Amino acid sequence: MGTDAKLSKKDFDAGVDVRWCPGCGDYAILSTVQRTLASLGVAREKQIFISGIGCSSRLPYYMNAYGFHTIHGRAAPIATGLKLARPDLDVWVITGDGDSLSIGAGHFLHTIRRNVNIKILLFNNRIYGLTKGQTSPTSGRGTRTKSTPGGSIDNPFAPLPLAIAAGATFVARAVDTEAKSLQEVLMAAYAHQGTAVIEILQNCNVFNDGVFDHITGREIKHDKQVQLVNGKPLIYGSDASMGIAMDGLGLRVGKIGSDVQAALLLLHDQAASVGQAFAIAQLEEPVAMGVIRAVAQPTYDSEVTARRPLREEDKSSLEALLRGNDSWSIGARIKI
Amino acid sequence: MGTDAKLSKKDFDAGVDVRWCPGCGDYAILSTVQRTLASLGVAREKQIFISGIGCSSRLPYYMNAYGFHTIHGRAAPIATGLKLARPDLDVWVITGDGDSLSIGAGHFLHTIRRNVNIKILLFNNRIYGLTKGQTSPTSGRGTRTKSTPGGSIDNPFAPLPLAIAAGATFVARAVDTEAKSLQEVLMAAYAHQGTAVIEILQNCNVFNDGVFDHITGREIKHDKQVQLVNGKPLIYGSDASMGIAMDGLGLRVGKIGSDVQAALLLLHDQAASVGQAFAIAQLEEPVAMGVIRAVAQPTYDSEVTARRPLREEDKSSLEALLRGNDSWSIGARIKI
Amino acid sequence: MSVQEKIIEKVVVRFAGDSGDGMQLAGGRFAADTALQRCDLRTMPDFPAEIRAPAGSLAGVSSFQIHFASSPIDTPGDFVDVLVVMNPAALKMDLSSLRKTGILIVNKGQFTAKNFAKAGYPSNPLEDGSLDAYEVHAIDISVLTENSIADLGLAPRTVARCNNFFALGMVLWLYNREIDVTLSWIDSQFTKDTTIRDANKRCLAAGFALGETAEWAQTRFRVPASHLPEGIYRSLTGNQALSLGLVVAGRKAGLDVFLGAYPITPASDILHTMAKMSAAGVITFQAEDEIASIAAALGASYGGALGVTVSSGPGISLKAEAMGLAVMAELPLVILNIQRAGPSTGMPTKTEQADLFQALHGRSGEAPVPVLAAASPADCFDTAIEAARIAIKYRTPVIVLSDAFLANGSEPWHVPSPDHIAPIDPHFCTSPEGFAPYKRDPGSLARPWVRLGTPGLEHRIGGLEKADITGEISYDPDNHERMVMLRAEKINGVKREYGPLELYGDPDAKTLILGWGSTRGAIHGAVSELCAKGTPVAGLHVRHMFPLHAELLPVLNRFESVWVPELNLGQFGYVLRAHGASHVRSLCQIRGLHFRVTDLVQRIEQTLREVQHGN
Amino acid sequence: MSVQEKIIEKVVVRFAGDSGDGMQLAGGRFAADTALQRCDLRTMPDFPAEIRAPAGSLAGVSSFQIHFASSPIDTPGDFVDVLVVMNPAALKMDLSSLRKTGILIVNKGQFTAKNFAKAGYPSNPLEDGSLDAYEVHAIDISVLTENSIADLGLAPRTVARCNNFFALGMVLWLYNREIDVTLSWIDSQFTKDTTIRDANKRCLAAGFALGETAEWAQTRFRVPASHLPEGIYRSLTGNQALSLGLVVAGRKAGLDVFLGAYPITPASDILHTMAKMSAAGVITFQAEDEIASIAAALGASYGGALGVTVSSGPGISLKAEAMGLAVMAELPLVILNIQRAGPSTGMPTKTEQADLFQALHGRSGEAPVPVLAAASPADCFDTAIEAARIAIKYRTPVIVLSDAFLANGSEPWHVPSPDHIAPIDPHFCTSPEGFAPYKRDPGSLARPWVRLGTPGLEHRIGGLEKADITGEISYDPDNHERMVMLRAEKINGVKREYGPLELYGDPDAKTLILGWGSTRGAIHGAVSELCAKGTPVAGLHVRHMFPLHAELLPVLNRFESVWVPELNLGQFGYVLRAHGASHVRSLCQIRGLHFRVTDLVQRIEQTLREVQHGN
Ligand SMILES: Cc1ncc(C[n+]2csc(CCOP(=O)(O)OP(=O)(O)O)c2C)c(N)n1
Ligand SMILES: Cc1ncc(C[n+]2csc(CCOP(=O)(O)OP(=O)(O)O)c2C)c(N)n1
Ligand code: SF4
Ligand code: SF4
Ligand SMILES: [Mg+2]
Ligand SMILES: [Mg+2]
Repeated sequence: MGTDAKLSKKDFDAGVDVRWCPGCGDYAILSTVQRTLASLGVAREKQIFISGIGCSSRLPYYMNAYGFHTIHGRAAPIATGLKLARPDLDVWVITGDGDSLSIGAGHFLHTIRRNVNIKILLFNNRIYGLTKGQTSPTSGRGTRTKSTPGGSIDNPFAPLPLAIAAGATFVARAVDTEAKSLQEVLMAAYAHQGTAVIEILQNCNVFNDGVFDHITGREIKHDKQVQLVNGKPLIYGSDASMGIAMDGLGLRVGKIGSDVQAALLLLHDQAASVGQAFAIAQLEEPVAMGVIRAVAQPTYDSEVTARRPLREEDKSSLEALLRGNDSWSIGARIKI
Repeated sequence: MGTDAKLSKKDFDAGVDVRWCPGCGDYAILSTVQRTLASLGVAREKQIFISGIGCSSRLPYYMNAYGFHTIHGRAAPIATGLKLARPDLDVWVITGDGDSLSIGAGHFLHTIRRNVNIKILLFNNRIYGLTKGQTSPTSGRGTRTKSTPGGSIDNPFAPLPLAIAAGATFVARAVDTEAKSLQEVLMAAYAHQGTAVIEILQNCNVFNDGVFDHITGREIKHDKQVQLVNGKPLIYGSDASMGIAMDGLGLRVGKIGSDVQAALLLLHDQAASVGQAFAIAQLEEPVAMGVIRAVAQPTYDSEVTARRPLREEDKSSLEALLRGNDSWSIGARIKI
Repeated sequence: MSVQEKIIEKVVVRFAGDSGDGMQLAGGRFAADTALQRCDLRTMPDFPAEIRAPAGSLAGVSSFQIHFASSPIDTPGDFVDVLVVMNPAALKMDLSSLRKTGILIVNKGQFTAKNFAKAGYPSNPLEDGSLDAYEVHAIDISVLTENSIADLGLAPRTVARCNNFFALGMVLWLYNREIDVTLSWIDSQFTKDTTIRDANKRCLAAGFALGETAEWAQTRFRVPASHLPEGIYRSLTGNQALSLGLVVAGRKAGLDVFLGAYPITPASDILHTMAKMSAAGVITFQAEDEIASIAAALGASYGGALGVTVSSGPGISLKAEAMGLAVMAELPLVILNIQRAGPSTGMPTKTEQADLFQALHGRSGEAPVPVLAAASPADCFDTAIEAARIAIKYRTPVIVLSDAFLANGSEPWHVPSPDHIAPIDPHFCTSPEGFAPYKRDPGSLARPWVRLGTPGLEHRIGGLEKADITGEISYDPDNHERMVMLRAEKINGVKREYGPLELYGDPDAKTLILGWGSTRGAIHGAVSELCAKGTPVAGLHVRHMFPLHAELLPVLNRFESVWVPELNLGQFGYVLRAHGASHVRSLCQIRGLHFRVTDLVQRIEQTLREVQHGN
Repeated sequence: MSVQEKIIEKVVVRFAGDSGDGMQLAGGRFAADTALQRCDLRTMPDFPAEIRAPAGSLAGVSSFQIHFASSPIDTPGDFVDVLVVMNPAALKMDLSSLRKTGILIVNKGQFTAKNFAKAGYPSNPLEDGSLDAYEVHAIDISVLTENSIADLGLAPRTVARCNNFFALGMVLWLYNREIDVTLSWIDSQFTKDTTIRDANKRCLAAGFALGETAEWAQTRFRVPASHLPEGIYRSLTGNQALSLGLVVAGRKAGLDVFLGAYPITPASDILHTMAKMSAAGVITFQAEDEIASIAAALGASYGGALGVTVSSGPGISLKAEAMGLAVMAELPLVILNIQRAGPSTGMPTKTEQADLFQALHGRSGEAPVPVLAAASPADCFDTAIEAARIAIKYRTPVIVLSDAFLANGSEPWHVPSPDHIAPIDPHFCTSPEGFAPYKRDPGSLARPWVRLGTPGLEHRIGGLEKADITGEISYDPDNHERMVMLRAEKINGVKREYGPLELYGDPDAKTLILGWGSTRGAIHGAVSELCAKGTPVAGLHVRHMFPLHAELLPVLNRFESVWVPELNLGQFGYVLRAHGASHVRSLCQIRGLHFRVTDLVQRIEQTLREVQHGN
């Protein structure tokens, strides 16, 4: 299968039974991922999906591509090794909030700081789905689950600000069922050279149903989300009457004209300072959607590759390697 | 030993041979820690030092207090368990940049987000000392070590911005040999309720000698550091001519009067927004020293404690527990 | 009235349906009612693998089996006498467990073309003669349920959720029970939505009434009460029993119990259960991973609490390094491994005993750790207490092996009086006089345990080799050898705590069937059956996997053959041979399922024949 | 001239001093010169524990031992003939290794009151008669060094750093060498600072000249060349040899070699060595921890490279879960464990063989993995290649056991011609025809390995149990049992790759001394000595710890007694008994040190006596 053939979503469908709960947000994500790959027209055999463990991490089984469903929390380093050994492949990491932010938090952040050219799709449902509903590191305080019958006392991680603090070169956010914007974000991530972190707000209708309703609900979403467009001011609201401006080292959100001045609205800049990206990623109302940050930096894999002989004939001679610098010969001195 | 007796540094000296390399910055830190405890007048038997593995992690052996030199990267969760079980004790974590930011990165950040009331002293020498000099997660790009003969291609972590992004309620920075300011920071950390993260710039004179000279050098330190004082403007320089002001969502550094206006200098506020703390923690020239952030938030251990019967007699009856809600008796029905 | 009543001694019933069909609930309530009949019983739930598969699919089938009897029983039963299936997928998955001529109750309402397709049936199995060997009762439970509550105005989805109570009513009728107990249970549970409460009650009654009116079965059965000793009973799963045991141990030792855990199937329920016990003084900590969870538990133990951690195979692997530290630090710690089928992620909901090797040997260096294995759900309680007792007395991590079969299975448990459980003395060192961190008790070889905060006993410990007595860091070769030996000897001494070994079956037989862990019931059943059939074999059950009971090898050597049925490739057999019992041989099964007594009987008979014919 | 010359067959020299004294360098150069004399040799560096202790302290002593001879030798030597000590602490630590009447060269300049205190000497050992048993040469090396280079204007610290070259000069003189080789080596090394270069050269010459002028010793020795086969040689440590072996294996297979590592003593040097090999196509990745390092290696293997990871005991524990995944995914992976003394952090710089259990059994579930153990520094090369060959052919993780003794010790290595090393066929599956991810090769039972990026072969794998052939997720009991068996059978089949077993010593003896791993040299030495003394014993060395050689048990059963000297509490003995060789018994030592041949000889003789007297 070359990259030329016209591809459809179905070309990326592995054709096996999908085993998520009916109504799970993962279905919508799967379908958008398949559609995105088709529209990118990429070669199927070059797409590699690496996942950890969790409901989300089942996704690779459903992709007609290469896939490896690995162990809990370790998808990022497995993907790193793969990408370093095989820079010619496109490597996607599929992970959940537990997988990448609990057991896998260290790997997640180290991968980001190295800027390995892999795409991390973080399905954030703020719960451990697969183990039937315990708090995850993104669950809000007070969340009652089987493991926290009295309500959780943990403060949640905010995945994207954390990624930015770790040096992320690309971070974005999208909603499971908003296929169009999710696809846009995926395309931007694919185009980016370096680690791309995409937080996808995903509804687990069995163990955490409606946890994002206050953000994604059909009626309110325009008032609770701001869609980021590079170079455009941060305006939102069903009537576009709300805006976001700088306020000290943070952001002020309010009615344009009264709370914030139209002229002072912040223009979105994906390559702005870390501070700006951090502030936007942190917004809780409205929540920023789309590409928050995208900056060009050398990738880890490209630097590894640059130091390697890539053709067989450029590799140093085995003979010289075996002899080293300190060999001698019985018979005559060769070199000392 | 009660808290009343007048204590001296020597009271906290375990009196065993100290085994760091001659000239190592760890000596100065040890001495300041001992002096600080003495001046705090705390009960020796309530001071518990938990460390991971690394040169820095040897410190507990030298403290006349309780100490546990554990395994690489896991001091923070060990300290967490200890503090939850024994909220009456003062728990100190001694760790290195490798210990807490490489293998222990996940634990470090999770401890911070929970705001467990422990004090983390992070000895940052930007190298693995104990294993004889490999890059650590804080080593700069290009650092040549045994493991990176061609120069490191990893982007370093900035420990304090990362801690802030994880929700840290207290972060501070100090220099190994600056006993006075280190002591001030340690006292503030001790007073703080919650996880305190103190980054101590520490010179490893054997494997990374002088890595902080450009910040801590005697001649230049006033020009390369800004000492934070709560409520006071950010002014620095040997002649106090330099200042720091807000600039968009970041900071501008420059000559007061010409580059930055005196009136607009940022006033340091330990309880300012996360954005402000993040920006200050990120400063590279000058580097911010002292307490960057200190905000009051419920601690994890206090919330755990609040849910527990603390007196033996308040605990639910064992008999009732064993019977549960669904027992029956052979003889007569008791309860179904 | 043509319905007959028949007294029977034991019976196995299984409810099977889609995950959404509430089979666990129906089975659980039937078990509760059975317990009140004072029957002995064992249950075995079987959940679908990990996630909720689409309704009607094979992967989504959930079942609950209960074996009950008027005499003592060992297992949840090999073959099912009465199988209730709520859809074709359940029939497909569970039919093989139904004994020939067994009763099959089918919810005909779900036997639709769509569901046949999902279950992979080419045609309707109710009509193609494939079920002729069974007593089939095909009843449209779906429609009957609908009819019973049509007037309540519930959504069709909610109506369907009542099917299970209808089926439960039918089975209660079949076993000659009353429905009052279940009705009041429904009252107590569904307090929020009274419509749903009423719907469930009506369906239960309707299912029961169906027997009275339609007389769908020719015979009703009655299983008389068994002769359980007087006392208070409750039904307990292995995971509940471990939790309770640990809490009791903590209280008996005057120690807080600290559980560090990270969720994993089939161990998570221990976290869930203990999280509800904070009123009893338990602290639970859901850590960021398995390493942090054992680390936190060890930190708690260091502080003077009883640290406990729990996981399943892959998570236990991650704890190995910290266990090594606990060995070196000589601190109490209880590690629960609720085994599942491996390797790697394996089959997370299925049972296996293949982590014995890991428990015994899965650490670096010479790091001996006592290992106990629980034999039944209720035995988990005693095992947990014994593990804590050893951990505290010997200042050592102790591993407890349970498995998915015990974790979720239940049996009636004679609730002990807390007063009858011996106290545990943590024996904290409190006086600086003569104190040294590694000065051992001459009897147990345990080192002193200091409650942090005790003035005058400040000291430092760590993972580096320590000098004998002083506990200082030491690289001295002689000291290292001495310390390695001392640690080994200390753990070896744990065996002095064990009670006597108890042979059963025919102790004079030439062949010994040796079991360990969760297979006790099945092996006991097989040995009894063989003896009853005139094939003399002896039985022996091992709880103490390490160190071995001092009498074990002498006992084994008294037999010509020793066979170890185990759910792995022969791990305990290997261990016993290594310890010198070279005639031990394993009878292995590794199917993610528990032994069936019948299979074991056959295997043993066959092996006996082989041995007699010398091959 | 009164200096005598004496020809001797073998000698053991040790340089000992403070960490700052450059003993490793002096020893290393002496070894290099010795190699050029074509002697057979073994070296054994001994570093201080972990951190640089204060100058002059016992903890700061660093030493380098070299055994060289005109005949083949096995070990770095039991007892030292010539001991050079640069300060009192070195004397205190190392004197016990010097044989009575041995030569002791002492840097008198450091024998000061302050240094006696640091070393814990109440009085000057040079003056209290305690050294009377030795031939003591107390020379003020410090002052002589100073005098030699006084005119260069170097700082006192820098001057002191030249002491080692002075001492080296003395020893070169003592063994009748020239200094030209070392002088040109100095030229090649100290190119940046010519003053230091010159200082070192002058001190070397001055130390050498001291013999000529002061005639401090009565006798000079000459060890003639040994009869090593013709060819090119180099001196190689075990860590270097493992690195080279893996690179060669990769090239022979046409695969990139990817090393995922996290620093840990004594394994870090493998990362350091391979990091310098990027020109040879090696990728090294210093990961954030051990788990990430094995994960990355597995990811590389998944992509079609040869994934390698390395650590020591505690770090290997952390890799267990990922190894289980590799077992399930059936991908090649080489795992190097450079063992150190445990448990836990233990004694990181000391040697031990106590991770065998962990290698064999330290994973959850039934997860068999081939385990090889290297026998000598040079043998590490062959072992690495064999491990890679097995990993690639059988699509399996393979564990290689080395240890601190091999890691840092060196011996002359006859450099092979790359052409004489057999190629390895990775046998990638390239054609969609008949492809199924778990369709096995009927011979090796290996599954297909697909180089990612191959069109038409897209497929998914993972850690859940897989259906035979298709590799789809399966919870089927029969399938699970089949897959567990297939994996076991595949690994068991690896034994068909092994060469024949080779008995040495007296093959007709009643007693077999069986060794494994790094103790080969000492055991070989002991067996030879016993045979020479008229005590017939046979010797056998095992590289393949799992699966065992098909002939091993039959061979063991030919002997009345089989004794396994091992640096642990008897792990391989346990394993052999478990496999049916019930007469195997271990001779254990667990002191962080290697066996001495003399100790072994005594132990074996004593055990023979015990057996003869039946106790
Ligand atoms: C080592 C290990 N620990 C624990 C588990 C159990 N486990 C499986 S998935 C999971 C968490 C899943 O949460 P998340 O990553 O948020 O995924 P989701 O199911 O919500 O998509 C856990 C704890 C495991 N499989 N392996
Ligand atoms: C599990 C494990 N992995 C690796 C090591 C080896 N190790 C010991 S300390 C260390 C890093 C030390 O670096 P850092 O924390 O920065 O401490 P420093 O020595 O610089 O103070 C490493 C990798 C170990 N002891 N345990
Ligand atoms: S448990 Fe939640 S996340 Fe998992 S499949 Fe079901 S709905 Fe989706
Ligand atoms: S190696 Fe570096 S950090 Fe360690 S003791 Fe020596 S100087 Fe200090
Ligand atoms: Mg989740
Ligand atoms: Mg460091």
